[in-house]
Amino acid sequence: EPLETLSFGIISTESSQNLKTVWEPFLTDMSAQLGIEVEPFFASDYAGIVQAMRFDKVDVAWYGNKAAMEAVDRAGGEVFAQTVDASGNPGYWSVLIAAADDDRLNSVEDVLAHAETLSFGNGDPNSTSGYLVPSYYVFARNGVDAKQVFKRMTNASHEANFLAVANGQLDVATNNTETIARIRETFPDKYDQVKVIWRSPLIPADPIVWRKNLPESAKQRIRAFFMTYGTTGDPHEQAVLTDLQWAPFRPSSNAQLLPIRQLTLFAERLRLEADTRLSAAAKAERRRALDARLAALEQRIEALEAAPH
Amino acid sequence: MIQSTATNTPVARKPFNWLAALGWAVLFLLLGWGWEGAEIDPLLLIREGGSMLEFAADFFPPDFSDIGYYLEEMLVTLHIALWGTVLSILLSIPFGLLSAENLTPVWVHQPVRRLMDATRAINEMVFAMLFVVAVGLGPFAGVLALFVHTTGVLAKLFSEAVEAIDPRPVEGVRATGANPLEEIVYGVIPQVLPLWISYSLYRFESNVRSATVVGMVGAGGIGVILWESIRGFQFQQTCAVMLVIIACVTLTDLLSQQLRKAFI
Amino acid sequence: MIQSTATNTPVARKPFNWLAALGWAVLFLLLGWGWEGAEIDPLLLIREGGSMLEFAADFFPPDFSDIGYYLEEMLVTLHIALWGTVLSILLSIPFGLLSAENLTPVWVHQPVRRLMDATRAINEMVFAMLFVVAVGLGPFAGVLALFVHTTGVLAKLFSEAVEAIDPRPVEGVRATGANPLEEIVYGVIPQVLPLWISYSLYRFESNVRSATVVGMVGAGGIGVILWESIRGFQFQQTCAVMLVIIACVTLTDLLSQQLRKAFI
Amino acid sequence: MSAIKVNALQKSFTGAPVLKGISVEVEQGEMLALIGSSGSGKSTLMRHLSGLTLADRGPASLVEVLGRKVQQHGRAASDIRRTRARIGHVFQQFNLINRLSVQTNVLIGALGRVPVWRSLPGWFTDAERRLALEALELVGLREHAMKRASTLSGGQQQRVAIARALMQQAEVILADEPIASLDPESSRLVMETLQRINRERGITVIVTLHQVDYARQYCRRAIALRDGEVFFNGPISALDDTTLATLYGTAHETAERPLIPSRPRQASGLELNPV
Amino acid sequence: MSAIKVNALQKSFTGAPVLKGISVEVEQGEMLALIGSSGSGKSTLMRHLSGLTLADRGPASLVEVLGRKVQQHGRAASDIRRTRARIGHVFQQFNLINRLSVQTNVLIGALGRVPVWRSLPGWFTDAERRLALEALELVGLREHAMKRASTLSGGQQQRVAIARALMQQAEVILADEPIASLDPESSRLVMETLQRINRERGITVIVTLHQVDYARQYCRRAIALRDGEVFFNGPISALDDTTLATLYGTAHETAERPLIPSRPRQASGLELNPV
Ligand SMILES: Nc1ncnc2c1ncn2[C@@H]1O[C@H](COP(=O)(O)OP(=O)(O)OP(=O)(O)O)[C@@H](O)[C@H]1O
Ligand SMILES: Nc1ncnc2c1ncn2[C@@H]1O[C@H](COP(=O)(O)OP(=O)(O)OP(=O)(O)O)[C@@H](O)[C@H]1O
Ligand SMILES: [Mg+2]
Ligand SMILES: [Mg+2]
Repeated sequence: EPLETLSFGIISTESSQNLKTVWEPFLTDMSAQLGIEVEPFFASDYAGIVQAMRFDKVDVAWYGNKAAMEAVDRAGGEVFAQTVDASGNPGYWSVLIAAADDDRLNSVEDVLAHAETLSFGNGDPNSTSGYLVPSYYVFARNGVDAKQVFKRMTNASHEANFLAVANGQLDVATNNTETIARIRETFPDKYDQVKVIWRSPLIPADPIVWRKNLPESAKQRIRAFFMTYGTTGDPHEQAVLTDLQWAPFRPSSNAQLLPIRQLTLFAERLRLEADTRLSAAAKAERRRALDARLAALEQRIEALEAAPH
Repeated sequence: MIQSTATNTPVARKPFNWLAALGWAVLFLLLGWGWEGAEIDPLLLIREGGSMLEFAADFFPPDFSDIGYYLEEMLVTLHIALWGTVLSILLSIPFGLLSAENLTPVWVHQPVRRLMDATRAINEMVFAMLFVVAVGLGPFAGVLALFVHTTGVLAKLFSEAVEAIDPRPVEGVRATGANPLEEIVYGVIPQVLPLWISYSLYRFESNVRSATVVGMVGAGGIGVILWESIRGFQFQQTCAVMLVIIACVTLTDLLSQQLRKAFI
Repeated sequence: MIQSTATNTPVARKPFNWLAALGWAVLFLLLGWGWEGAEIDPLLLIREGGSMLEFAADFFPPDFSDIGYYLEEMLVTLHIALWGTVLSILLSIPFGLLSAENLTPVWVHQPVRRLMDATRAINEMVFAMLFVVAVGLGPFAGVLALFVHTTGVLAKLFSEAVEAIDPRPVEGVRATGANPLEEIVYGVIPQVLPLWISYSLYRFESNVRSATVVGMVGAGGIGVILWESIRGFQFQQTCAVMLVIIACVTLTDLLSQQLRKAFI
Repeated sequence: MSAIKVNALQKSFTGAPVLKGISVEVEQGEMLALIGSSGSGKSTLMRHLSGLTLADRGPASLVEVLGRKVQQHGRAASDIRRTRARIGHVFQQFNLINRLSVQTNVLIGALGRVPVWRSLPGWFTDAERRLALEALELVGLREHAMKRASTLSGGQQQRVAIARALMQQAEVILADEPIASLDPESSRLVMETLQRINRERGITVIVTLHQVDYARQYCRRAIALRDGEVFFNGPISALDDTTLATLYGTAHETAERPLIPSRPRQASGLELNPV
Repeated sequence: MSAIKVNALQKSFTGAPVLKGISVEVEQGEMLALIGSSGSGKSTLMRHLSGLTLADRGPASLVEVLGRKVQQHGRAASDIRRTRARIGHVFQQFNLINRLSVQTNVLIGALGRVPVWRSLPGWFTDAERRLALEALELVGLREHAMKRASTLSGGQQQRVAIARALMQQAEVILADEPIASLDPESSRLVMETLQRINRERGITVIVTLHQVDYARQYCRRAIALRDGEVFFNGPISALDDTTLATLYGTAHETAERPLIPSRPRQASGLELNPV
């Protein structure tokens, strides 16, 4: 049956805020072009939106990568588009920061060398850029356990971590380029007290997800809207996107999530190794299962990369 | 006008209360242990007070440019908080009375208290999701989630006010052959009403502030704006939003004082 | 035994209270308005009850495999909540007494009440950040943030209990020439102690549950685990954590009942 | 038929016996004085009669009022409420609801016969309100009807408590020191009201009194408690001065310490010294 | 020197005048009876003497006790606490702290002279505790010292209130119906105790009484209030039956409705009917 209203879920992701005022013109245009009412829900967390999607209470949602993965796995979601940064970046980066005047620390190697004297601010365990990415690239790849090598490790939000480094309460902390850009605008003086000492590989920009069981006709119209919005040269549409700090959208698919899946599996494998309660046999068993899934992922990624875009 | 000349009158003192002493000892042990566990170091506060001030200065002057939007969202919050609180008051009255030890037998008040404990202990986010699944995202799910949690809190507070009443007026009513409901309406409620009013308005006020649940389910409201503005380091806006909330809390507090005065 | 034979005795009734009627009218108008604003639709709950059950089923059976870890984190939480609550009780006693209308003149209790309003209204996250700047990330910042917010709440509840006391015992103490402090210790405190105990333990309990502040500043604890397990969709673990919290809340509630009984 | 029958009533509070096996009977239509020194157990006995306090468990323990069980073996009867509606209880400490108006406090006396759907929202009929005002008039408080109970003087509160019992139109009235806080004229009027409803309506009245003169004037029989036991039970005329001296004087020697120590004052260490 | 001086004292509650310009003086060492019908303003006058209630603003309004101002023009004196410590007030409703023990309630009488650092944590000396027990012994409650005040009988609570005033070692005692709930023997002992401290120590005592016999027996002078005004002020011997009849009887006609309506009962609509 045709949709009467379209529920659009918008959450605060790591890389942006969900300011209602900024979103409103975009939603108005969407409603006008789709010809159905668009009902937006601004939520501070993804857990509720994912559950709502599972029970068909949300039709389309804008997620962060981690949340999109959950939506795809648990709530019958599917990635169909991706935001593009206004500057053209296809995503953002996870970083390590240290105090600007700390001459000891200029690279990951410096950090690991002085680790036992440093206090490290890790991110929220659910954060892609604050936790997942650095866990893999900085620690797992170098064969160290962040919990053990540092004098002290805490988990906190990006904001708290940034402030703590700027004020000298932490020596090193994780963060991401989006948060830092926001701080640069609002607190240039705080920004100057911090330097970036490491940058991760690219983290894909936020995906847009719909529920797979939407009527095909609706899907087509929604896709058409997203793919054309801001590309027709209409100055109003461009202005709206600029306010959202975006360039026109790009098509995407669940494949966008593969690197994130890979990182998640690595993290799981790390946890498994650290688990002292499991017997050696059970551990080996699970390790094999994880490795198999990792290998399968690897293959898919390679296949995708080999294929022409 | 009486004065002792002999010292042989034995002096009565309360016998040493071992249970109380044990309780205090445990409390102090826990506090000592927690001093380590919570890494308490009051000196830090003094030494680093300067940076606190510096940070606090970022909040001024407040940025009222979006005040219309804030007030609009305040209204949404009021709608949600009002319904959440009113529904929970309606339910807390029977549950509160049922869990008062001096009104009901142990096989009634114990299970009811445990039920209320559970509604308080279960995370509001879980309730929020539960209701989202049924009624979809939006303010109604927020109302329901606030309602369940607030019922747990109010029923507890209501019942403990009932347990502290003077039993004599209730006996006065009972002696006329009144039934238990009449005992409550005429003997109990007049005594607890001022406190019940103050609890209800306190919970209304904290429901206005509660951003977590309401934000979770996409119901919007002032609490969510506050949350977002802090995340975005828009501290001058944060300050403006907080001032709006402070005004609302103050109004509620003044209302509470006036209402209670009519009953004390 | 007295019975009226004449009907000419005029019947006294309370004069119609316009102010109260107005108050009720405003409340009902707001509720009606909020019905729209909050998009309330009780039928949805019944119609869609099935999905609620389906979702709730995900929580069972609880997964206790990490119970040791939960208990460990519970201990951290206890340390933080205990210190946060104890500090705030120490401050709430003077502030609560100072903001009681029946103990202090208007130029004392009004400013103090407003100060307490502000500490309640300002988001805990702001306090958490403020303290992070001074004392760094970690449990101590959590303790301080909980402490400030809890003080605002407890001072309000404490003072409203004081305002509801029976004034006669206090006059009894005053008439002996006691100074105001002695009036409070001998006339006021014995009357409000049961309620104060119940408020303090209620706030302790809600500080145990509060994940936001504590999670913000990286202090960990059971509330944060709960939050994380919900966000990780590990609902069977969520259920186990909630059972641990329910046990803790129940213990606190039982303790509260016992302590108050000793004073009622 | 006896209006009140008490058998083998025992009560202790935290181990200390207060009533030590009381058995008494009161005939319908009697006006009985209950006397005894302070702390002898009068109020406690009264509270057992309306079942507000339950006796210790005892095989023979029984309280019956108007032929209905109030409590037996220390357990309340199941229809105790209907019996209570027929017993008017004037409490020694008045037990008014301070925050309600005087009139509402009196109307509470009617709760036993007002249907719940009217009593809970406070919908009393004009007839009931008129009755309440007339009860208040009878105790001289008609004009205070709309005041809060807590603002009344001690004697006024006591009279509100009496008006509440009158409002109840009970068949048995238990009045616990109803004239303690009243001036002589008010006392006389209250006692005369009790006497009139006793004589004209045949209502059974038990009244606790400290002023033996009033007992002599208004009652024919007296029961005296001493130290939790029935010390005297008979016509008031048999209460001579020696009996009274033993009742009040000796009671203090056994139940409580003497108000004036029997030892010489100097030796006891008690002395009235300049301040 | 006069121990108590009251001038032009006026007090109204929510518009209704309760005290209408009272001026009285009491000599040091007097034992004065304050009488009057229920609701005539006795307790209110007593409360003004210890400054617990403030009079209406009035240019001449003044209360002085022991030569110190308690209140003037309806404003409390700044050193009122020191004066209060020298005035013992026995309240009509006892005003005990129910949840504290009897002994602590009595010890509260000493607060006026115990330094704060000892009183706040409850560190009373053995001498003070002994004094409290002796005050309790004097009122016959020594053995109840460790009970909670709320578990005592009415008369026992009243005696605790008296013990608290004794503990205070005050120079003026205001006793508001101190024997209302007491049996004759206890009453006699309390009145004798008051008389003895009055005679032997020269303590000024004002006692509110409803039983005029006791006033005649223990006091030399009486002040009678009627309807908020001083109706009689003179030697107790001048209080003849006619005066008393006017005091109590007529007061009801003016201040309150008659307890028995002056109209014939039938016509008034009040009738005692079968229940
Ligand atoms: N706080 C108050 N508010 C309003 N009216 C009051 C208040 N206190 C006393 N009154 C009124 O003042 C009058 C005098 O009261 P008061 O207590 O002085 O009487 P009293 O002479 O002590 O009577 P009793 O012998 O019954 O104790 C009464 O009519 C009472 O209702
Ligand atoms: N709830 C209670 N807990 C403990 N002791 C109690 C309780 N109620 C009464 N008592 C004790 O029982 C005894 C009798 O009390 P009761 O009130 O019956 O005396 P009474 O004869 O009415 O005295 P009064 O003339 O002073 O009113 C007293 O010693 C009192 O302390
Ligand atoms: Mg008694
Ligand atoms: Mg009086």
